[in-house]
Amino acid sequence: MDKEKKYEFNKTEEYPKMVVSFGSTLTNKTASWRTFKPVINEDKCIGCGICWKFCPEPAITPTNPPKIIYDYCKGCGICIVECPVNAIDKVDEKR
Amino acid sequence: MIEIRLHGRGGQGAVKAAEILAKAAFYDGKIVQSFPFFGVERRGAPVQAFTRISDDPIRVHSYIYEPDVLIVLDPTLVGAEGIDIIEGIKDNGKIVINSTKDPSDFEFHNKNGVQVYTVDATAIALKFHLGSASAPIVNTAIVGAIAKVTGLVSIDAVKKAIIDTIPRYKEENAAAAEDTFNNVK
Amino acid sequence: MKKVVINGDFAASYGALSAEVKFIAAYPITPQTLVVEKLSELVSDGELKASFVKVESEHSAMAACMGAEAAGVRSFTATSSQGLLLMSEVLHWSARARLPIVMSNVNRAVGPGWSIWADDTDSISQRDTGWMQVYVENNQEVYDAILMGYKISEDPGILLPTMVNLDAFFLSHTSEIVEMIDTEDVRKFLPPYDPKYKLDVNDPHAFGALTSPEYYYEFTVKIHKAMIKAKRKIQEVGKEFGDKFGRYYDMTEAYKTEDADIILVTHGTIAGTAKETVDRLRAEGKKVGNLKIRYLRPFPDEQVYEHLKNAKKIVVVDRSISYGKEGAFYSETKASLFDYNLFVPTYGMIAGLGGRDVSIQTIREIVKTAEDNEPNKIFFIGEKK
Amino acid sequence: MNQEKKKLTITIPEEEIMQAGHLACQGCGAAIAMRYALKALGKDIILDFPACCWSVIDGPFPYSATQVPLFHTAFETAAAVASGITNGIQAIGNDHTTVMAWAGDGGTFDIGIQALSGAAERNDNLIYTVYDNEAYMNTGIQRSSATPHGAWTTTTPVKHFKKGEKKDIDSILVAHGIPYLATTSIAYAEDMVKKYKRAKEIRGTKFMHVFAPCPTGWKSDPAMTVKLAKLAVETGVFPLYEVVNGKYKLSIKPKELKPVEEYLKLQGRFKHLQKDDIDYIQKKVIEKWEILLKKVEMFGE
Repeated sequence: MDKEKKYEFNKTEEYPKMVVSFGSTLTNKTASWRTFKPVINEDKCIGCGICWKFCPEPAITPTNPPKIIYDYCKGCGICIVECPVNAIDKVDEKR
Repeated sequence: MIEIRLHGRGGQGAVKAAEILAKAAFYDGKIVQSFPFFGVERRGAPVQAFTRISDDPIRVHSYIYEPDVLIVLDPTLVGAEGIDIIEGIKDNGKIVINSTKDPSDFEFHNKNGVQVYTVDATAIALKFHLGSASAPIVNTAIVGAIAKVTGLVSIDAVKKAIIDTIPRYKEENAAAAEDTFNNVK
Repeated sequence: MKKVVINGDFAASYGALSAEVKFIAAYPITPQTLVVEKLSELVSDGELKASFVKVESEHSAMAACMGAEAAGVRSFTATSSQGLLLMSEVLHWSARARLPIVMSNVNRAVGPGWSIWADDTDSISQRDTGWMQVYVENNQEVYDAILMGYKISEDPGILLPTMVNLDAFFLSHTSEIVEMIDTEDVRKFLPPYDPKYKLDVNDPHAFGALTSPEYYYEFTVKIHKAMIKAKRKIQEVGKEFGDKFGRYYDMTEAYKTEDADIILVTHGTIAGTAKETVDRLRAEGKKVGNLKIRYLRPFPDEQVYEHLKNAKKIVVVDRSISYGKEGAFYSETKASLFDYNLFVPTYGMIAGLGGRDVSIQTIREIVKTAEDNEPNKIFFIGEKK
Repeated sequence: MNQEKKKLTITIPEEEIMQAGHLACQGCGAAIAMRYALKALGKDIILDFPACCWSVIDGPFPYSATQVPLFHTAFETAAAVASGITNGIQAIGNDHTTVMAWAGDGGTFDIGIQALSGAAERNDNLIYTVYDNEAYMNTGIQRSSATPHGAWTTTTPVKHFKKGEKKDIDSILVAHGIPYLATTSIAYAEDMVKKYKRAKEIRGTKFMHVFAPCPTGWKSDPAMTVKLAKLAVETGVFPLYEVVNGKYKLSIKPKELKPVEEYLKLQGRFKHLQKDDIDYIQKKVIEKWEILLKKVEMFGE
């Protein structure tokens, strides 16, 4: 299943009978919510997995080093606060 | 269509008597309807129940105001304060009363053709240990009398209806009905 | 086929049994209690293989039915009066979720004062929930309406719940002959419930999510269209039921209306008493007929017009009143006639409120009132004046 | 170079069932809670949500973040709908799928308590989760009976902040005699996952009380969500324990409780409190903590 597929209903006949979901929220890129950007300093990263574990989106990959998926990161900053070795920097968004 | 009204007291089984009567008529091939007076019955309080028996579909859903047959399960209801047992009874109607008295003891006997019949259903209920000595359940006994007096239902159908309806002491209840069938005055 | 003498509440229970419902959630309320008692017995005896959840309120009864039905499980509940009113929120929810639940509602008055007796205020006040509402005349129809209800409700083109309304005591506690259909034959009429979308781990969907103004409108239109479509479905199912089992049903039932000057418009048990009265009045030379309306929703506008168009007087009987206006059946009937540009003298008769008996004598009084009075207003029949 | 590094340390199930793109606020504790719960419970699950933040978070029609079967329902019906689902699927032979009601504190402590009590009394086979953010957050931060003493909400303004204690929902549920109850916190992911896995294996009603900070309603920095949840445990404001068939067991026992002020001062909702107020809260926290220790002692394993 393509989880990023968009579904559109332009006429009453095209609608399902009841309010029923088809796609996933991956269609909804929440990057625009961010006012700053967490950036992982891969040299400092110890691969503890804590940033991945606490991400509410989730927008961090379970890789070593982890990668932030910026399409979805809302910039809450939990990963920055929770990183035990301060390996995640808070960088202003350049718009 | 024959319309029957039953008078009793809460706990005596007037509603069940109406139902047994309806079922018996149904077993005899009739169209039937039975229902209680819709209230909040309490033990001892006067209650009413109704049965309609017909050869054609019964379409009416209302109380019975002009009964062809009246049944009184408790003799103390006759003349009781605020109750007019014979209200609306049709001319030439029949009244079956659970009583040790003679029909002629009742003033409405033989008026406008109304016929009163009596049967000591209480004694028969006690004989078959139906209910307790202080509160005998007379409903099955009296249905036997109705079968005899009115000819609306056969005694075999009555016995079958009792066995299908009464949860316990089925045989004793059926025997009580047969007893009254044979002893109604 | 098996004929039994049972009360209306038992007829509802046996309807659920014959429909082989798999889930029941219910809460007791007079005069519906016999339904829950009988179903408890049927389930505990193993005669009905279903899960019966004895919930702590009517609100939860309907909520639990929604959960089961959303999981694709045929569900049943029964209620009355205050219980139906407590359910009101979830009646809307279940209909908008397109869950074809069937429920029997014993029409009982609402308090205060406390009244356990017949009155339509409970279901009439739930008219706009999206539930189909059928009003039945006798216990056979209680049983049949539940079987037909599932067939109509579960139709993939409809998917709306059905409320089977029966009068308190006049049906719920009245014993009549009911012919029950053999399970094998019911199965041929009513296939198992198999919805396209359900709570299924192999095909996961979220139901009832936040719906923005961009989308909500069309869902509402779809419910309306389904309700309109249900009119034909009700007729088709009523005919199929008749062909299979010998008892035909339609949205309305006309009785001696063709040549009638005065046509009574009735529903529920009053319809039966009215038919009986029609025969007696006709024997006295009065050209009276009766139109029984089975469905309040969807409302049979076309049939109402067809059957009433030649009447000189139309007399609608309601067992409830919309305070400050009139009875609902009266409003609906008039609106149907207006849609066809038919202007006939009409009379709104309020009768039987709170269980007051509607007898042959009452129907006679209704007809007499229409004969003796100017039209286009309501009359309180049986009121102590 | 990266290939030479070992794998990332993974302490909770790796598979993501909940998808990104959902509509939770930045730093939402309830989003983290759902992520862990689904990781623990897997995809053989049916959810129902009453009105709560999650009725928005999951996403508008026609999308869903959770990607498992889900029924949105009316505010007070979470437990009743779950009862219907679980008994319904059992009636058609499905006794493996987990059914979980997922509700906020308003939908649980207040409007939904009747249906919850009904389900618990019947011991219907379901998990009931309350994600507790201590107020009606979805409607805009109004007090609920889960709001703690001292807190500001829009219906308990600063001059008339919430007076009176938070309702002890857990004791109420324990009193129903359910087989399993656990308090959990989003700051203790492994503990939470372990408890959900345990709940999944038990038949009957399982009550999961998840502490889920709400930066929007608590007027706290979204980045501090996990920190606050941790402090709630460390100060004794929200102790973590399990009650298995009536037996209490502490999950985390701090050697010494941190001062409650450390927890309170990070939240705008408490910033109006004077020293007396904080002392009072501290006193109550200690009192309740000691009662809990006594329960563990008296009714422990």
